[in-house]
Amino acid sequence: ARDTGSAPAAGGGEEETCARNAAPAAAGGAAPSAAPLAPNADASALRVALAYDVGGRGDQSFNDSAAAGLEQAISEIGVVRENTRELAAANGESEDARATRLRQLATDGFSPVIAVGFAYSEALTTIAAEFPDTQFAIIDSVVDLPNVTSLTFAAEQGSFLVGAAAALRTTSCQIGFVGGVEVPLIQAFEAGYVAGAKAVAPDVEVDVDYISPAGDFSGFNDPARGTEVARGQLDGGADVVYHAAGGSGQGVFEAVAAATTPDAPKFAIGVDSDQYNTVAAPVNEVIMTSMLKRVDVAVFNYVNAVAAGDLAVIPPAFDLSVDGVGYSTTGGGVDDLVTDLDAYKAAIVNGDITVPSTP
Amino acid sequence: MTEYAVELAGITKRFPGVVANSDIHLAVRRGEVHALCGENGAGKSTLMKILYGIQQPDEGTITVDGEQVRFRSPADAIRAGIGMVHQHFMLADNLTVAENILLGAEAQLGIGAKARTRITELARTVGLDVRPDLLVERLGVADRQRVEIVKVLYRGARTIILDEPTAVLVPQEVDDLFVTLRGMRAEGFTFLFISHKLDEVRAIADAITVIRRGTSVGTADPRTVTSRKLAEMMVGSELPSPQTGESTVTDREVLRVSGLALDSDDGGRPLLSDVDLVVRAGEVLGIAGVEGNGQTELVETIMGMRRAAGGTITLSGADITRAGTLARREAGVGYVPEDRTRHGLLASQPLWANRILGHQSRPPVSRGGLIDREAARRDTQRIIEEFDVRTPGVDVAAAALSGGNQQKLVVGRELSGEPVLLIASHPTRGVDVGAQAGIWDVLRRARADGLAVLLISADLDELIGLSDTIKVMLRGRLVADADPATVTPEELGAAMTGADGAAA
Amino acid sequence: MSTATQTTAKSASTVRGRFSALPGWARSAIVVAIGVGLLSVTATLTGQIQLTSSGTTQAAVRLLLPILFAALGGLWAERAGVINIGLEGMMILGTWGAAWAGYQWGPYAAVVGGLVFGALGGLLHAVATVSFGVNHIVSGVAITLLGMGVTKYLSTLLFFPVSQNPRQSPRVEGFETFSVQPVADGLLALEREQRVVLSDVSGLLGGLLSGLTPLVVLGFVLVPASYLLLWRTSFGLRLRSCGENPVAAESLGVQVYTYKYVALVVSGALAGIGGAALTLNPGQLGYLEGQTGGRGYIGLAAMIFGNWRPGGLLAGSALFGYVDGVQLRAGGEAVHALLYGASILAVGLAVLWAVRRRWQTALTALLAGAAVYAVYFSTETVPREFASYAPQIVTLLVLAAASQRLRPPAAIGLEYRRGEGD
Amino acid sequence: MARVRTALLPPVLAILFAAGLCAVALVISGASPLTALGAMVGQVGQGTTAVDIVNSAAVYYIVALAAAIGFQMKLFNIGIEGQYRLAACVAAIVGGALVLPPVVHTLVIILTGVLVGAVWAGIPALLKAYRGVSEVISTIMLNAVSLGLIAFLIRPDSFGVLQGNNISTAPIEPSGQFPGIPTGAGTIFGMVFVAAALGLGYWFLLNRTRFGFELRASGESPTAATAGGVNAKRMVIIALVLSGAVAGLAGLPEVLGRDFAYTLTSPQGYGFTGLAVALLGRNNPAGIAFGALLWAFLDKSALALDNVGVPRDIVLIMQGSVVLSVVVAYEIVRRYELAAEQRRVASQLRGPAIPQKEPVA
Ligand SMILES: Nc1ncnc2c1ncn2[C@@H]1O[C@H](COP(=O)(O)OP(=O)(O)OP(=O)(O)O)[C@@H](O)[C@H]1O
Ligand SMILES: Nc1ncnc2c1ncn2[C@@H]1O[C@H](COP(=O)(O)OP(=O)(O)OP(=O)(O)O)[C@@H](O)[C@H]1O
Ligand SMILES: [Mg+2]
Ligand SMILES: [Mg+2]
Repeated sequence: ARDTGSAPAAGGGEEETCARNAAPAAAGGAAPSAAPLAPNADASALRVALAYDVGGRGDQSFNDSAAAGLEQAISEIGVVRENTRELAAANGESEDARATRLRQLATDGFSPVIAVGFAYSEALTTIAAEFPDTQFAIIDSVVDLPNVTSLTFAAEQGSFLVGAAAALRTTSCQIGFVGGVEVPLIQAFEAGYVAGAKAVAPDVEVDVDYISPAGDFSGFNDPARGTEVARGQLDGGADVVYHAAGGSGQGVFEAVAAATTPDAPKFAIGVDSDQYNTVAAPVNEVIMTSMLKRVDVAVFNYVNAVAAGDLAVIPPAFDLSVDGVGYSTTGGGVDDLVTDLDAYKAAIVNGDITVPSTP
Repeated sequence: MTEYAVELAGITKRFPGVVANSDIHLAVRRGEVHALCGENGAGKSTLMKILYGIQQPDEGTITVDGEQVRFRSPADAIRAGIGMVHQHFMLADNLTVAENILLGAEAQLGIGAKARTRITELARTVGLDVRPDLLVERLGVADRQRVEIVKVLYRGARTIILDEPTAVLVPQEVDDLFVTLRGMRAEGFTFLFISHKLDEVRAIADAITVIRRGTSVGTADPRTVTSRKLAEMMVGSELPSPQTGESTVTDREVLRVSGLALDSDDGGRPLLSDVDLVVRAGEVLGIAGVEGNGQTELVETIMGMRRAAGGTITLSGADITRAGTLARREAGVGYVPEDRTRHGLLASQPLWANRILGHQSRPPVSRGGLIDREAARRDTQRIIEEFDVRTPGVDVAAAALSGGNQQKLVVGRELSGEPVLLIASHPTRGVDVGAQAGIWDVLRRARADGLAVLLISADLDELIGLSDTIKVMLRGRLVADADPATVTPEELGAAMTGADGAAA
Repeated sequence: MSTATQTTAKSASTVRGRFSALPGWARSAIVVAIGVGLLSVTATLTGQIQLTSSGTTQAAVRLLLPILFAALGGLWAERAGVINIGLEGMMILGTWGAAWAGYQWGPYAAVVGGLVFGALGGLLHAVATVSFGVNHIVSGVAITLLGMGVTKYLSTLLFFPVSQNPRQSPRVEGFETFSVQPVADGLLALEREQRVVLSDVSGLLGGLLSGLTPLVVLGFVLVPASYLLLWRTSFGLRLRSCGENPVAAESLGVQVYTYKYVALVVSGALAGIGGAALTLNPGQLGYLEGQTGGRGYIGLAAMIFGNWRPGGLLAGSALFGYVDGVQLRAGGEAVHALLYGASILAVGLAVLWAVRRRWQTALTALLAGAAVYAVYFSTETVPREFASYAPQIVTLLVLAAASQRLRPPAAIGLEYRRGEGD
Repeated sequence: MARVRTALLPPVLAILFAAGLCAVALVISGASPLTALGAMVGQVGQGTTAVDIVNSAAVYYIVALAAAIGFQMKLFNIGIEGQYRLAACVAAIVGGALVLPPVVHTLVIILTGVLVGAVWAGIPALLKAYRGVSEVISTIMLNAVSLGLIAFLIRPDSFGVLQGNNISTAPIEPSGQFPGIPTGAGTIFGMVFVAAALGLGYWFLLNRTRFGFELRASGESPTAATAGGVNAKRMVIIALVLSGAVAGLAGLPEVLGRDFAYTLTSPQGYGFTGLAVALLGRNNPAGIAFGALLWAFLDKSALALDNVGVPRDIVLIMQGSVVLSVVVAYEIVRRYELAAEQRRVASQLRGPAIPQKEPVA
């Protein structure tokens, strides 16, 4: 016989209703829609290079998002494809490999050179000093040098919104968070998510689990274990699961898809890019929204700013106010929540709510 | 049907550097026990391996029951009705008796109940009385031998090669074996029988072929030939014998073992219990015993390779019971192990490195924790000259030497550094006649110089010939003393099996 | 010179008596029953229901499956006398082969693809170790390196155009799951009733009978099948004889080289199916670079843990999968509860040994139990950093306590050359 | 002369064979092997690559020596990975916490690394000697456990310091750093010379000391070594602990010469490289040096392959096939030499067939 569905929630009792706070009354009712940082410039003379983190283009995560920014620059501001280069890091590689990669790009005359990922910070500190005439940017880290632009994200703010969405959606008053590796970067996602959920429903229970501890990066790359963590949360009664687990996220989606039934639907929340679009059907049906970390926006704006010769437009952090983070609506999973979410967004943007970035 | 069960003609087999068989002729009549005699390394086993299909001859033909055959593998030989009991047991310890027997012959009766019944039947004919599902590692030597014979019988062999089946048996067990063989001969089985014990050969064989240096030098009639004549055919000259000459025993105690006990690893019967013995300077103390009765363990306990459960060992008055092997060696114990490849040599290392083994903490080869390669080379050269080790130099790997020369090197090394006690375990096992005489000579000289020797040997003639005193070991105890001047090998054998009532 | 027979084993089992007089299946049943009872009691007393939930059992099954296949692969190789540390590499090859075949022709093809690719790795190991006498570990390390390189290379070549990702295959279709009805539903219903112990037992068993896939069934069938094949047929006898005493085997007409080749190809194939199990894992459904994450080595460890026997390696993989499942699903608190179970077990063993008058062992067990309980009592939870590696720690501890009774095949790792025996 | 030939011929053949294999793979994938080779060789002259190769080779040399010490006794210390990482982490913590005069500070850090490596390797050593646990399994398990331990130690509420999105240990003051040699293109780690000295020490220990003799004897034949007075248990423990102690140094060139802290992104995977390089160098110090350089060259110049559109993974295939073909080549040569030696011995002792009881295995 076929399985009719998932194992029953061991949590037992029928849905206790979750007391929910009203959404903050936003000044204008709707969130301010961010204007472009600067008008499009002509970037056809630029030679742009990207040094990806492990995974590189095609990782359906933030490397891909960075690539999308480059694509946008190619199509909108005239960057010539032949004048771009993309290199990717290998697993567990040493500092000097990262430095060599950046040096290669700088030596070959690329400027700007964009280092995708905080792992490049040490290497970039060295190389940027070696090539003072080259423009560099680094994502997810701060390097204090005149020719380096730091592109950081307020991931906690975006996570706050999807946390709020989860708390609004849950019927069991229990939601989950699956982190890939317990590093500060991912902990910011956790912190924002929990804060968002609690802001909506103070009683909501948030299961927080990580696949592997700091230093063991296998947690970003082990869907088989990711799926078990998510199943554990679902079996324990959670009905919305947010992942920040890189490649292991696939396992989370599969777990949610396997657990969902017409009368007891379960939901997943994607991360970094709009995963409703990148995850294969039919599994993507369970993705109610994705926390967007607009690396593409950052990359595009940065390239544009370099072309315009005005780096001052780059904000200290890409946050909600510039749409550097946000949430996706593809698939219509949060259509009914948009009003509330936008109210929270507005409250964050105008400073009524401050989102913590550590758990 | 021809009269010959097996005929080998013009067999030649070359190994790198060695011609093991050259133009050998051998004809075995059906229903006879045909003995094959020859000194170590004469090429007997090689010839038998060729007959059994393990090795292929370079030249020559094999004829079985009048038909010329070519054996590509043992499977072919088995199909032609030939079976072989090897010089070294070919048993897997961790498989059961039944599995060992059935291996390779599963096609006959399967591996189920039918096969078991057949095994039990065959076991009875050779006097094997153990459960078929017992692990072979639990069997004694004689039973292992029987398992080997059952293995051959199970395959329906009519011609059976027995390569030195008696080497590890005591006289009584040899007699039992011969009873079995005679019975089977009467049923029409043919045997090829190899042994170095010429009396045995004369007792059981119907015909003898002698091999020397790889060629067949002739046949002999066991009813008329004497052992001495046979030996001369084998060696081409007169046979040396182990004789001690006058006693050199002093009253200075070198080794005293009292109340020595050793537990077995698996909590079974103790391996040694209550062993007392004394060896004096200038004395050779011989230990007789069937293999597996604790001689190996005794030696290894005295060497410190096993930890005694009780009792004391004193060397020249100093208690060494708790000392490690190296400390004992430093205190003047030399050790010629029974298995030189396993315990005596580093096969792939050069001779000079082998000279260092066991002496790594002592001059001349080592000083202050550092190895002195030059000194080691020089001293190895000395051993080579003194002990007539035949080698092209000190830099060749030990594995490249022949067994006898390896053994001489080991003996030479163990007599270096002025030992006070030499423990010699089967010092001439697997050594050809010439080397044997050389080693006996060395032992005799060392004894005359006041060395105390503890000698273990399965060769009772050697034991009787060399020892000043003999003790008999049975089931981990010293059960009897014998005077080498008067005792016969048969009496010794009886004591070794407990047949004389000594093992009460 | 027969090197094989010289390795005498000393560790004959000393614990005998009525228990060991029982047939193997009965002994396993008793051990399993004790384990289930122990976990049920622990779950009840500590309130950690995840220890015995059906979900945990299913997680354990999914997690143990790749390890189990790898361990079976290790069994086949090592019973034929060849150390196979290349299992990891063969498994990697298997993940790739499974994904490649799977995305084109479906899950059954995926299994075959994994099998074939793994078998190729096994074949290479055979050529190196059997024909060229290369040190088994060297060859294993090289095969693992090659496995990583070849799959990366092939992925770039063949997956990238489809998935736009050189490190990942397109999604493959997985197996449908099924359950043994109506038993499974009955047990799950009982589990839901939350009755003391009873629900725990039914949770553990119910989990085993539901959420099955053909691959799970294959894995569990291969355990007894390997036993029957290796211990109850003449083929198995011959194969094992190559691991115990190849010289003797050869002298009885066994084609030792052939059997070693067969064993290694099967070994690689099994490891490859293990790779397929990862590819077809419901959470994964595809190839992902580095997805094996050392599971091949874990499989090897499970096999040694299981004393080179099918039942034992199942126990080893199950232990690993179960503890991993527990810690992934329920985190440090559940691992903490396992400490409680461990102290009960230690006390139980102490009593057992005291009855047998093995006073020293009993005392050691008692002290260990007390120490574990002290840790349990004085802490609230196991830090996540250690809980994550609970499976490894548990395996290590169990080995440290029990490994002296292990008995490897006598001729394992030894170089064997045709016609050079004596 | 013949000795040099038999030592050098196999690796050369093997490298050629492996290169050929990779060339075929490249051609299949539509890339030109010559372009790839040109890019890799050309890369050496670029930027700091030459210095990076030397620096990495030093690290590989150290891990490979650690592996080789085990191999001498047929012990497989798979745990080098965990040993060097844990050692580097703890040494960095200690180094960051202490304020000491220059040379002393560095020495304390190095000794800490050695000690931690030794202690961590001591666990499988004791388990092997007293409980008979295969070191292969126990070290595999301990590698995982060491990850957890490092994660625990480096937690911001233990000894870690948040550095943006990275976590690292407290930075080591200049007094604790190991000064390097600046060149026009990068700085050569000072610890490169420590690695070389280790190689000399390894050679001396193995070939000239009693301990080395006992180690090799135990590896060649445990039974003969025991009969020769070598304490097998002790040798197992010493060999593994020594291997761990050397492994404990492997992370330090980078910590003391470049990063001055241990971070989440500190490199991993040297343990496996160490095994492969030791196998490649056949446990001989000169051979290992050669293997380490080759490995480092392949690793570092592989970065250039991206620029010419050749899959970088070809280097992994090259590394795997080199290891395998080197040992196969040595095996073939060894067999040939052994037979030749037997022939030579026999012909020098002409006369009747030399009685040679034991066939040479
Ligand atoms: N630290 C070192 N770094 C590089 N090469 C070394 C080092 N120490 C020794 N060597 C070289 O290693 C090789 C081996 O030395 P040597 O010839 O003394 O070894 P051996 O005793 O014959 O041992 P083996 O048989 O193991 O080679 C020699 O070529 C020597 O010059
Ligand atoms: N596989 C082999 N490779 C090289 N030489 C061998 C091989 N087998 C045997 N020999 C050599 O061939 C010669 C004959 O050996 P064989 O074993 O036949 O002697 P044997 O007469 O049986 O001696 P023993 O009485 O000691 O058993 C010896 O010199 C031996 O070293
Ligand atoms: Mg949880
Ligand atoms: Mg012989």
